[in-house]
Amino acid sequence: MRYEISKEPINIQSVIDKVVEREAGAITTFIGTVRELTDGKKTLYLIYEAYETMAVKKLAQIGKEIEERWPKAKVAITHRIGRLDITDVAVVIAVSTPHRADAYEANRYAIERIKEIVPIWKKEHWEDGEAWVGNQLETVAYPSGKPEEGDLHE
Amino acid sequence: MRYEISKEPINIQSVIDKVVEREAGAITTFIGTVRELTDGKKTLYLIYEAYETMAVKKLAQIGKEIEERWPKAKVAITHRIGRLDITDVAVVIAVSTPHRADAYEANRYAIERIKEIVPIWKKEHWEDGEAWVGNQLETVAYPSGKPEEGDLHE
Amino acid sequence: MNKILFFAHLRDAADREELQIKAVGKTVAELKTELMKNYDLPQLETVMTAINEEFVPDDEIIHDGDVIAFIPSVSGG
Amino acid sequence: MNKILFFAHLRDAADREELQIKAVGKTVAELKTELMKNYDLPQLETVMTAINEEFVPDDEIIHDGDVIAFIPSVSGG
Repeated sequence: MRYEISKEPINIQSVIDKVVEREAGAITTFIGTVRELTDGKKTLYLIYEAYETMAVKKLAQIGKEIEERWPKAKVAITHRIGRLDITDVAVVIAVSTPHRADAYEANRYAIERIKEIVPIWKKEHWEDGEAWVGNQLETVAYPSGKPEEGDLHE
Repeated sequence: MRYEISKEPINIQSVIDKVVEREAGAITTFIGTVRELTDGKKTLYLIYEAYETMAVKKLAQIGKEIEERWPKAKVAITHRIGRLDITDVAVVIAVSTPHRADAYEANRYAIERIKEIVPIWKKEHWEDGEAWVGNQLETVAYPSGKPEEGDLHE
Repeated sequence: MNKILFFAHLRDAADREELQIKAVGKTVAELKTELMKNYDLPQLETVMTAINEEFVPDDEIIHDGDVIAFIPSVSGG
Repeated sequence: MNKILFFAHLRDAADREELQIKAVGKTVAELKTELMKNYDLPQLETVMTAINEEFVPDDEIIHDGDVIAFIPSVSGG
């Protein structure tokens, strides 16, 4: 199970362990944590929810895309859902490759794709309210019915 | 102690813990592991040695360079020395930043700089011999007496 | 019959997680129009849609038993 | 007096980790030439040098008590 949605805190080492390979010289991880301030506004906590079965499929698809683009790459991703407090770990992406440049690039690719195609949503809770994050006016059109690779956002 | 040379196996989580920040939304790690094959040749194990006191200073210098280039970045690096077997962890670099693009770039900068300025050497042991890795003919001249930032190698 | 799934702010707006309706033979676009007419939903035209957990374009035809999920802008990571 | 440190293949070649010699007033380049004459060492001209744990150029003058380390191509990471 290299792709998981978890209701429990993520054990980072166990995600890393899934990509250890005798042929790998480099492992990169990306750890997404809950940040206190976004655009100057103070977050109290977040709620993540997922369309769980589809989310696992889409994480696995991202892993497959990476293993096709970066031969010998090995990928594991766990995303947490439920309530997360400041500094809690929301997502861990581990990528191993024989050479380090690939490990950085492939890992970066994974987080960008997660933000495009994996059905997970977060609701921010502030002192004075709460809201689902994202483009709720849905003003970005996806003519093909799905996000394209070019639709990368920071 | 965010910069360490260790004779014991590295606890990855403890390196990550040093860079957790309420203002950080992203933590990247680079984990350098001992690869079995290099240029088709089978490694049995490696010995790393360091000029320990200077190595710690140079790791701290790299951290300072990063914190100047990427404001609000926080860095921790541990490099292991002694005998390492295949898949053992030689180095862990953890970088936290408010935004993820910086966390990847700053982390990559750290490993490239380690390979330039930190006095650590590895000796490869194969079935049929052993050798210190690197440019032992010392054919690369450093006119300023030290490596320049442009001298990046894969 | 078809199961329709709502998530995030769409679920809040629809005030339900799912719905059973007969959508067989319709396109996704036609289903969206119908749902907006019958429920207090925000604009669905540009919301992504998945059938049986795969993204589909708006002209996809719905078959019996298909599970249709509306996927608002995702915000994982 | 000055302490000279050797590492990696330089230590293997010199067959010792360190050396105490008087190098006060010499430049690093002069010290290198002298060491290559007196010990069975590989080319040192292009080897990096640190004095008191900071890299220095070859024209740096050595002071009393300075610790001079020759730093072969590093291979950490």
